[in-house]
Amino acid sequence: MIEDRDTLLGLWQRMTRIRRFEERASTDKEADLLEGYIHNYSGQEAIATGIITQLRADDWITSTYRNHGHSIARDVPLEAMTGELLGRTTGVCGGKGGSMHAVDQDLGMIGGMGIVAGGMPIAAGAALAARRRGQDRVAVTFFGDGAVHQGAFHESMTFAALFNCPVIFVCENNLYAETTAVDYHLIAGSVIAMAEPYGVHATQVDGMDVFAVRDAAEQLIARARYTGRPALLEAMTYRYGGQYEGDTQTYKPPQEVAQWRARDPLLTFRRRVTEPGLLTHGDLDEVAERSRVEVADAFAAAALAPWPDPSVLLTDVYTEIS
Amino acid sequence: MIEDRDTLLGLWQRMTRIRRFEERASTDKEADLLEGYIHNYSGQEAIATGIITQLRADDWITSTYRNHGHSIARDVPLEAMTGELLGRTTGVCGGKGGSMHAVDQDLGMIGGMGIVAGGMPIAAGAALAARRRGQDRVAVTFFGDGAVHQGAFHESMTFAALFNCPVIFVCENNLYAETTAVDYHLIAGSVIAMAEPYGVHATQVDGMDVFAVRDAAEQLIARARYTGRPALLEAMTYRYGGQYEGDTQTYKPPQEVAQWRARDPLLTFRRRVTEPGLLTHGDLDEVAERSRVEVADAFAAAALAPWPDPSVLLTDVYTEIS
Amino acid sequence: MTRELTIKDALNEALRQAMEADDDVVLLGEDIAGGAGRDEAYPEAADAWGGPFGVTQGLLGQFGRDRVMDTPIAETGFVGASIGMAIAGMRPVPEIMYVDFIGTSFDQLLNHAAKLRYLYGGKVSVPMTVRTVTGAGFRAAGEHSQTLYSLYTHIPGLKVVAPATPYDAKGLLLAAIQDSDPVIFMEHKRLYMTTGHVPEEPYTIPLGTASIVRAGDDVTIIGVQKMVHTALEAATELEQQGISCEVIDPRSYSPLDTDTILTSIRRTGHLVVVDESHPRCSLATDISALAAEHAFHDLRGPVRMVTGTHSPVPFSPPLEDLYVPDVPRIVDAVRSTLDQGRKGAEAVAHGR
Amino acid sequence: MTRELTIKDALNEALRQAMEADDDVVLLGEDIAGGAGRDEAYPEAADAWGGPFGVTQGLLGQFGRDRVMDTPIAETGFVGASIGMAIAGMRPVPEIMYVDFIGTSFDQLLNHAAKLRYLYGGKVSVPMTVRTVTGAGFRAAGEHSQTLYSLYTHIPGLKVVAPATPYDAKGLLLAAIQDSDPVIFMEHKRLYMTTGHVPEEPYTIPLGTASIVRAGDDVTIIGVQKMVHTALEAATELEQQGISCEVIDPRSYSPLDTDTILTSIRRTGHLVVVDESHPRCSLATDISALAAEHAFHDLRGPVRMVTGTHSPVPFSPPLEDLYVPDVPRIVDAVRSTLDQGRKGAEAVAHGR
Ligand SMILES: Cc1ncc(C[n+]2csc(CCOP(=O)(O)OP(=O)(O)O)c2C)c(N)n1
Ligand SMILES: Cc1ncc(C[n+]2csc(CCOP(=O)(O)OP(=O)(O)O)c2C)c(N)n1
Ligand SMILES: [Mg+2]
Ligand SMILES: [Mg+2]
Repeated sequence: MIEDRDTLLGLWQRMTRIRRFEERASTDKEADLLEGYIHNYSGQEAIATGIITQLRADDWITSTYRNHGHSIARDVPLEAMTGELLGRTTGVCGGKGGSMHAVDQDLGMIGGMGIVAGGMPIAAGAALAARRRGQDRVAVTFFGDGAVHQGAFHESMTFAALFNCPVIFVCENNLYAETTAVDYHLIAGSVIAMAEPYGVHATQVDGMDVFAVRDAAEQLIARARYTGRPALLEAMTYRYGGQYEGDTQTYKPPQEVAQWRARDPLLTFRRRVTEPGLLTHGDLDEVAERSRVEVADAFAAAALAPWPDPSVLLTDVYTEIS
Repeated sequence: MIEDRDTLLGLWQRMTRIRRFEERASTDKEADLLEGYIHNYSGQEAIATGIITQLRADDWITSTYRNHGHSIARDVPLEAMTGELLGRTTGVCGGKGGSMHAVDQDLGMIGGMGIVAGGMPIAAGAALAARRRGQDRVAVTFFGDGAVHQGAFHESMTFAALFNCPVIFVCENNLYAETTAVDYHLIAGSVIAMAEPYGVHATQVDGMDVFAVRDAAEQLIARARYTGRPALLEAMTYRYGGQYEGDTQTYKPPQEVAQWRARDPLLTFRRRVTEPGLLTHGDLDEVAERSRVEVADAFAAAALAPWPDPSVLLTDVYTEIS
Repeated sequence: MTRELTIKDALNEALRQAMEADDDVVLLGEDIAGGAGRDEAYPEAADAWGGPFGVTQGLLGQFGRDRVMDTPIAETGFVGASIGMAIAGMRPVPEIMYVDFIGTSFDQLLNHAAKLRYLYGGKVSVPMTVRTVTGAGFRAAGEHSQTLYSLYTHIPGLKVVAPATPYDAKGLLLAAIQDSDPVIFMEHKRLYMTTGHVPEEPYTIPLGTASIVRAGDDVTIIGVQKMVHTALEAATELEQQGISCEVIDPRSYSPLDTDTILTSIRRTGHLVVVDESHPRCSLATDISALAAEHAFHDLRGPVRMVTGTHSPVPFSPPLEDLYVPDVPRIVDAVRSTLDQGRKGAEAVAHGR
Repeated sequence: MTRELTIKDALNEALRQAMEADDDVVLLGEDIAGGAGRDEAYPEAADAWGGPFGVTQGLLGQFGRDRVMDTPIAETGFVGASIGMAIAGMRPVPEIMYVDFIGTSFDQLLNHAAKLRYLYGGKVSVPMTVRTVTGAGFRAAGEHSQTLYSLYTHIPGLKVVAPATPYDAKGLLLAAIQDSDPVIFMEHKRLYMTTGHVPEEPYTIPLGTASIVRAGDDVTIIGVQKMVHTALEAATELEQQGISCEVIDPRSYSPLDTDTILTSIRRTGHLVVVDESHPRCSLATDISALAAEHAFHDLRGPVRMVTGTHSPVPFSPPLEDLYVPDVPRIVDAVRSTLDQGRKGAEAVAHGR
């Protein structure tokens, strides 16, 4: 984990932005300031940050309804995120997608799929296309532990393995698929065990430790980029919030939350960089505070941003009106 | 393989009926006496026969478009089969299904699914229902090597494993999915390898040897019946014909056909029962000849059977017209 | 004294009564109870959710996990398994959490549930009821707001039902579960909290019977599910303008009660169909075409369709509000068919 | 001198020319070349099939397995991958072997191909062409004979095209592949051997333009794909009875050339739609409803729909022949709208 100061601050900045963003989205949702579903990414920051900061600008990503963390790690401007959550023209999708689809296709983010496992084959295809066109771009597809049961997981792994697609399947195993515990639904015991029949190289990693994630991602991405082969990464993590804001979460043992919070990715990062003196608490607090302000500013800006013009209801259905 | 004489003759009768039936269907198709698709089961007789003769009358089966062997092994009357191939009222489906759907629901055969892997989850559900209703019925779902790539395979294995469905997944690995060779498409190397993540007990068997199939089936069926757990059987076999009648089969190395024909299930059976003197060639020839006559009679009868009345076009869409 | 329930509670009561009456009725779906895997360690987990809208809440406590089955996210698996369960003598009620997700189990319904009886010569029935959630107006964006009624209605062998009131919700759900054929039962997410009278005892409403929710003389308005309510509002406004609207809720889209619909159109001479789904090959076109073929000589003005747009459902609130048909659009449509009816008549009178 | 090709060969030529012109055009599907896994050991294996109807035959030899990709039987996998390839700059042409199998990849088309552009604010296009095979009359029974045009046409974001002649087949397929949006390209299995003039050089036919395949004055008949030919036969027969039919092939169902259709209806005053799909929420109802809304005052008789029945397609030849609309049914429909038109006019004249 020997990283230079800028890199470390960059990681911290993204993680704190995500956390602050999600906290603010959560309180705004509770205060009825946001409409629609909000899927909180808190607790999983190390995964988006660790992986996405290892990608090149021209690599592909598919995300899910739980995409805020991925977008922020990809440096989608916070105002484009808040604009989207509020359905304004300033939103990253011009307000058409909302929170569940708040990703930036201009940054290679193909979608925040509202359909579980929907992005997997698409990512495999994007990865394959790059290769066929002589580019060494890779694709990363993010999904949850619950998504491995979809036929699409199986078909995508098969496709990627057979056609040598440089795609990295990243499972954020946060112990729940909605309210359903992973120990109930994951018969295989782990997601990496499910990669075996496809001959897909698979690794498990501590998803609460951005350095561990980053190292694993570096290896898998390089491997995919140079061999053109798919890989799977299972990052063990925890969803601090509910399935979405408003979920009462009565199915979570309270001690479980506390246990995982003790391994909080932000806390862990702080410890890992301050103990050896790579950064000071002051350095970190300053960035964290900046993130808080940026988030607050972005929410404030969105609230003042214009609503989309009625005419756009019918634009973007097709590229060409033929 | 110590079997009594009647059992042995019963196996032989079914295998010869299937072979004669398929040969006749093939020539009739070539002579343009049959309309629609005909999927030949020749070469795979030992599988249908070995497994289905181990089932109870109240057990469930799902089959595919390649169902003639399964139906004949289940003792669907030959006239009901030929009637169906010719679309007559005497057909097992009254002519509505044709060759691809020629199975008898009254014998627990839920369907001859025209959709690859379509029967798998249905069989799992039927098996589960029996259990939930306090019955010890099991279900068998037949499918090909190509079907394991469908999402439905994965979702059915997961469902069956999680909910303890006494269903036996029977893969007839005949080396081809249409024209696509198994060594190209089956990344896992074998179908049994694909069962592992689901914790489903899996066995491979020589699908050209009815005794081996029967033994394996006996064990797996008993296991499913008494434990309520799913299992998978991969029976290695060979499709003598094309994907369907009319397929020119240029993709098959000729020596491959010869190699497999040397292990023909009927030849193998003959050797295995005559060498130790369990049955004589005379015994076998007599039954084989009877099968030939039965098949010829059944085709002749079907050709004279009445066409369905136009009114039935609109019956059976719904159970109740509400 | 009338007993008022929400649609959500009416559906819950229907499920409970169906399960009490028949041990073979079982529910399957993602998080339809909730908390699976936590029952032992943490009892409050059980029944945590009852599905995202709470429709199935409390049923686990009464019927246990064998009859309220929380499934993995594998719709082909559990919808397909439901077909097998139905054939094997049960009456499964699988839930597709949002109708938007139908693509992940579509083959099982299109080719198996719908066709098993017909293809195999009528020897089997598939008594299953697929519950699913429809509708826009929830700020749930393009993949959680569709209605897609017409995709199922096109398919012979399926029945399609969509209640708009608590009374209908209970009666139709009980009828669907008792029905011997596969029924797609569509619940509009924006109607769950709609209240109305619901008798406590079980009752059924025959599938295929429309409901005349408001009698009138000048125009027939067909409301599709939530649009029944919007149509009723429009009818109230139009009454003030001296226009008398008959509002019909088909309730069941397949089979469709063509008699009730045609009788009304023949009497009023004008038809407006309000359907929040996309316009092409929709229920709106289906009912319009019915009139154009079978009530042609009685129509005195163009048939008007008020529908969602030919676009995905947008998230942005003002855009979504434009997507969903509203009272002004219905009022305009009614006025325009009446106006053009007159114009048409004048044109005829003037020999054009 | 005219050059005659079958539709099958016209399509093959279109694919070849599209692939020659643009390296980014690639084909994916089950056995679309054939013999995968046997190329080395047994060279004749390559190109064994070219799909079950031979449409893609010979392309492997010219373009290799990287561009003619035989896939596992995993439609969600390769249709979904095609979406990704399209976004990443290619023009994939996946094949769903029979349209009956759409259920196994429906989610990828409904929620991703169709919606990615809209939901994400118009920043991306999905230039892919999904080829698939439709149609009854092949004795292929209920799971290999469907048409299902309307399921795709209902979905905003998809384009839907279905040629009925070799000329259209080539021109529309080239246009579809060049189009920036996802196109569902439907090929009728009973039309593959239909011959007609096809120019050798590449050409395109704009999507969304209907073709008036026969001009006439008394009635407009809209034929849906194979039904264009049946409609033409009926028109010939009706001519002998002194009835002049205009026959229109929409060719593209989404977008639909409403202008050409409405202009014809306004002129003839009578509409018959012939669609071999099931009747409910179909293209037949779509086009009927269009007329009932936008050509109402010009209609002089009821709109008649001649469709397949509300049943799966049966195998038994005489039953299947009853399922598929035929000339007598079209002739009856035309005569009945013309007769009833007169009756209606008389009724008006008699003040009824
Ligand atoms: C095909 C499909 N089925 C069901 C849903 C409803 N749904 C949305 S999120 C979710 C749980 C997903 O769990 P997991 O994959 O673990 O991801 P997480 O939310 O934990 O990140 C479900 C069932 C859906 N969106 N798509
Ligand atoms: C979902 C689906 N995709 C494609 C097909 C077309 N198809 C029919 S049989 C077949 C090959 C199946 O091969 P396999 O599973 O090995 O069975 P076999 O025919 O060898 O018995 C294919 C691709 C289909 N029927 N269903
Ligand atoms: Mg999860
Ligand atoms: Mg095979």
